[in-house]
Amino acid sequence: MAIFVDQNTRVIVQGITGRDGSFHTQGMLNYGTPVVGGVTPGKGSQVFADRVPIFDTVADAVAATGANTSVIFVPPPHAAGAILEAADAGVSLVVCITEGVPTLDMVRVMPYLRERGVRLIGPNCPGLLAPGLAKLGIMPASIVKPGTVGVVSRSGTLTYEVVWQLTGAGLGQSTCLGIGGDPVIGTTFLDAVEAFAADPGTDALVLIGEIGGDAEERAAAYLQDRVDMPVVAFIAGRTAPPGKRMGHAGAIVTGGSGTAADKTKALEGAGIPVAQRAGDIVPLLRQVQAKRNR
Amino acid sequence: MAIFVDQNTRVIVQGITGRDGSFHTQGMLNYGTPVVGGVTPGKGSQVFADRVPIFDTVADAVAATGANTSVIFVPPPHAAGAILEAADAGVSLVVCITEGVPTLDMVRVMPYLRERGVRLIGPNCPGLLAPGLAKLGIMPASIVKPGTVGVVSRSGTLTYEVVWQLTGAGLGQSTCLGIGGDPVIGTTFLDAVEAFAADPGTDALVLIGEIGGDAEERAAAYLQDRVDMPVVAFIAGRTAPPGKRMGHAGAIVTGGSGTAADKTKALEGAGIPVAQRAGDIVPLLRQVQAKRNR
Amino acid sequence: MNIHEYQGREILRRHGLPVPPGQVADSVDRAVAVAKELGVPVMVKAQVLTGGRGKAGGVKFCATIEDVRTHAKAILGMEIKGHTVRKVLVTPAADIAAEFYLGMLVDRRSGRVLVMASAEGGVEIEQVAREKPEAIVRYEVDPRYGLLDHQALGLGLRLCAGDLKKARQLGAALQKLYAAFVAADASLAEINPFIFTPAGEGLAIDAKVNLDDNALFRHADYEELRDREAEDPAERAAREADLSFVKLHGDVGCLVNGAGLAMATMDLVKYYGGQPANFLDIGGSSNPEKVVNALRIILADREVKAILFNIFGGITRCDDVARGIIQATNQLDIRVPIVVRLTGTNEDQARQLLAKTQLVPAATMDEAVQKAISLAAAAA
Amino acid sequence: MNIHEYQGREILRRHGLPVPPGQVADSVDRAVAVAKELGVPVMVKAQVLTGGRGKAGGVKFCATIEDVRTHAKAILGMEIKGHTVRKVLVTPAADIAAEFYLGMLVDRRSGRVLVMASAEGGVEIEQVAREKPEAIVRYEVDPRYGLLDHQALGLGLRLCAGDLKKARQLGAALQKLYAAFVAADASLAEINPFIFTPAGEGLAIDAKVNLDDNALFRHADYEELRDREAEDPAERAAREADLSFVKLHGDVGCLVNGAGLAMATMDLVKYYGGQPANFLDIGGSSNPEKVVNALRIILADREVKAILFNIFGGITRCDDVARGIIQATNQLDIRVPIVVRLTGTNEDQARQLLAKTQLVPAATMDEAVQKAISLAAAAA
Repeated sequence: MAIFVDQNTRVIVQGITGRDGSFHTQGMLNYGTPVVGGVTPGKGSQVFADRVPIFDTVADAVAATGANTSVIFVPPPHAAGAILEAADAGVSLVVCITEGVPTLDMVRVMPYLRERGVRLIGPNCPGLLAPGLAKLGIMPASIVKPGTVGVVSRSGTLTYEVVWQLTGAGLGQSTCLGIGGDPVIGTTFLDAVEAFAADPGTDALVLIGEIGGDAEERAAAYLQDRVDMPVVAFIAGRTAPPGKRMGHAGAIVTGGSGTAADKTKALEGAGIPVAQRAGDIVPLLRQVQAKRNR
Repeated sequence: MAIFVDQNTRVIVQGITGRDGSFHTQGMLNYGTPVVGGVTPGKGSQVFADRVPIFDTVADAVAATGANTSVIFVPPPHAAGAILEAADAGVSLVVCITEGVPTLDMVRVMPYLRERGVRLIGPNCPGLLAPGLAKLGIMPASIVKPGTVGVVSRSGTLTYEVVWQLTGAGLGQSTCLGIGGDPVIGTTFLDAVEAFAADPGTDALVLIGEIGGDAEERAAAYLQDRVDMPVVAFIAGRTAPPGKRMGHAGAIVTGGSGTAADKTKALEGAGIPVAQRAGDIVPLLRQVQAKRNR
Repeated sequence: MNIHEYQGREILRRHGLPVPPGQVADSVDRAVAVAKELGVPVMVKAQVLTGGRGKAGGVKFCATIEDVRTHAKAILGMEIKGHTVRKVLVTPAADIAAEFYLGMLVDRRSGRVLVMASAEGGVEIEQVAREKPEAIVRYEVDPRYGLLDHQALGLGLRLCAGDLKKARQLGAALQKLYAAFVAADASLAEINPFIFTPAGEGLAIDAKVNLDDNALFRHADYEELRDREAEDPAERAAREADLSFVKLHGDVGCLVNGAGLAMATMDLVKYYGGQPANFLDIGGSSNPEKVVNALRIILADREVKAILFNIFGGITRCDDVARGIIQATNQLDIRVPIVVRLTGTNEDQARQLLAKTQLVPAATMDEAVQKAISLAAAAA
Repeated sequence: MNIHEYQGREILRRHGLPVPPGQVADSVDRAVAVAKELGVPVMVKAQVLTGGRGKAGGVKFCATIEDVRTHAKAILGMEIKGHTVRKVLVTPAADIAAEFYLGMLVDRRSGRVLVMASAEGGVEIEQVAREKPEAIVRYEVDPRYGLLDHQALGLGLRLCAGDLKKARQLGAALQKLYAAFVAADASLAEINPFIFTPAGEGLAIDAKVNLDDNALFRHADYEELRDREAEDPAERAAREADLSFVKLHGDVGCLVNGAGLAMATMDLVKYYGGQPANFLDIGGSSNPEKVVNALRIILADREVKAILFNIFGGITRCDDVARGIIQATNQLDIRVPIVVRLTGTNEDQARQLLAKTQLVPAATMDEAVQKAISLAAAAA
């Protein structure tokens, strides 16, 4: 099984006719994801890839297709508006891939989602891939393999690196989730950890954090108190200088907080081993698993 | 018993040191209302009438006194802010007496109250008087008498007129409620009717409506479907010309809707007799009561 | 507060709506000058604070400057539903390819601003509502978020059957209209019609904006929008004296505390076969000054043959109120009988005070109204 | 994007905050002229995009024009934490009766704007947070309603122990700061200190405003606030080429796709005993033009002794990426060895392509990093 998606997932793509939107919709379809519609205002009544109907509005798409999930590839100036539109139309899961959404747009979006009970993943994230079930976003399908390890990460290609190593070592994944690197995001590390903890299909966790904020620390506290499964972590940015934004808008060490050292300490304090190198994650996970099986 | 107030009601007055605030706070105290505090910024630590402590903020007042109800006598430019402050401080009932609050201020206030589950009565209303229990607002205590008739009204002195006639005829009241004459108000006719219907201490209802809106029509529909007690009504403004605001911001007949004739028709259609004159209310109520007792 | 079309246009223009140029003129010469500046064809439109201008001949298409002279002359000074036309708006005549109605008001039921829009533009929305209600799209705006982009575009798409270019313009117009509505503290704002030219340009051709009287305190600049000349002199005097007043056409002047009671009093006058001369709420405390102002306004109406005070004292002491009324009547030249009904604390003392005057006391509303009607009839 | 104090002051002033007068000067003569216009005493304040100006001697009180000359001369050209002072702000010295810290930032945890304020003004808020955390009042603003009057006043009352007059000024300042924060799309806004003069006048003495890079597209006017001179030339070139770049001080240049992987790569360089020369994320698609720009920026750093490409291809085909890298390296004069690690679709073909070049292939991150470090060491 997986988190956030299941057999009933029905997906629409907002911005389906854009460069990224069309490319990755094809990728999602290739993976067998149930993409039932797309949205581009003014292109209603066109059809994508000979099988996916396009609508002018999300409301129209939801009404016609019964979609409950939206994946957003809309440029930054309109990304927040696209999220609001999806939430307003009644989908329950929104995955926003768009990078570069203004932070205050997200501040405005959050209560709107909360009022409607809508889960958002992202923005500025690779999305979610539940091997064998569905791909929502841009993660390469070639690197995953069905299994029982949950992966949650704030980054993109670093996630791929780790997932690729897991798959290479024969450790399949229940769900690979990239929550995004921005300061204000819909689904936090903690939310993801809670969902994995409740997922019967997940029996181990890999956390890929990075500098900035305290999401990893909060997840660590929760894991220590409430979760009983093997967990290993990795934190990117140990060598980042303070006050500089390291690519991700959220990856910035401010006023001495949010450092990799803080996060490592919190995680290790919660009994979660932290890999020094990405390459150590797999052996570390095997170690923890072996210890528990003794 | 009564609606909206009970033995646990603890009242603060916002604007307690103003001309109207101080006058009517004295009236509430005289009636035995549990006024436990007042609020006027900058006058914190003063005492009103030798026994009511004054605070700078509602939050302070609530923290110190455990108040759960606020009555507001604050000038129009700050009335909406006072309502927000009361709601933010955690009271569950706010009575706003202030007349002349901009309508769009109330539009902004309403969701804030709804999010917090706070009931507002008013603005632009005389408040509530539960004979023998509590007086929240400006209704004259001399005209009421404990009993079992519920009175709900959109106006002020017209309510007094009717209550005075009821009392003169020996018909005591469970609660007399003035919901206010503005277009956007916290507690509607329908809300009041629902509360009276659920109140074991109320066994008859007098509705005093006026032109404008469709509050009376909606209450009528509810009463017909769900309420089984004697009800009589009166509608003011049968002779009002269309398009003119008759004092109350809400009393205006627009585009042929909101007329007294419409309302009378709806009420009579729901089996509720409508008095032609205020003076007919008491005999009409007696008639309805007598019919049911046969 | 109702304002003229040309003033409403200015508010909309300030909020970015595509309002065509144009100027207001209070003389034929000025209208001609404006038309020359704009170039014909133009529309000449009566500026009056009432509807139905078109039917009354107050809106005319002018192909030539001669037309402008002819129509401006006919319209200026025209009476429309009791309002004299003192100004006309001269504005370019636009080629119309499609007309829409865009409107907003505060919806009492939801407590929100309600957007109403229709592709049946150019006719009164009430008529559309009666004859083709399905042609009106409605949307209640959440005040916490305003009219969001997708909501505005969605409304636009519904209005013009998916034509994206027009839909975007309509959506943007609705968002600007909402911004104007909120910023201006409007109670009603309508653009009827919002048109598209054959070239696809959207234009707000007409503007009707009513402002919330309760919010005028934070729009000091709006006082100058008030057209004092277009107001009834009595209503203006009442407003300036802070009294709620509406002029009617009967012979019984009414002076009541409280709007609901004032309406009920008018209704009762009618019930007993009389004709109320006005609605007047003197408000909470009946201090002598207010009473003087109120009496002066009512007495200025030569139709009034009797005056009726209906005061439910409530918390105010009736003897104080009686003293105020007596003091006020002493200051004025009272040419008609006055019936006074006072109820509340100390009403007996009040009656004793009145007994020493020309004022006619009454114990109940019904008695007071009946006495006032017969006194008015006797005086007629 | 960080902006100078004098620029932040302008943003705050536009939103109604009580910012004292003052002008920026890039020469001693100009500073003296401004001081003469304002009248002494004045403060002369270094304008640099870093903190700790005061400790570094970059902020001076000048009682006389002579003082202005002396201090401006000393401050202009001064180095503060690697930033050269090119401008000073000259502003009247205010009498201070009380100092406050007023600040706002986006709080990740709540997803809201967090107000932080303290009566311990004039010192760094981080220091207050460490030494006297109870002296900081915090408030998370609900974006749907903004900072409401009672919330602002309540914060003001807490900051100044119930002094209503000061509380109102502090509350109003917080509301205006919030409005400025939202309108400017700030990520941080601080007034430290906000002071009261002995006469009770509130003044925003200092201003620190950081802007959200992601929101610059809707603030075209902010581009002119950017101080190109104060930027590191390499960082500026990277920004203009749309690359995420941070200059460090090692000898291994890093060229990575994805921010997380780029950080992990830097960390790995350090782990194996090397020193990364930079953080650089070339983003999703590694088209030749971006690679050329990235290589040019890295090669401009004479400390760089080896370059490391770490590309996780994902959906992009690795042979395409390899071709891009080869094409890019052909366009430039490459003076250092380049290690390339490519993983993903068609990575074997990619390795075959690289084999025909001078580029050093590697199969894993670890291998690539180790190779780059030893090549850099060999070149040193």
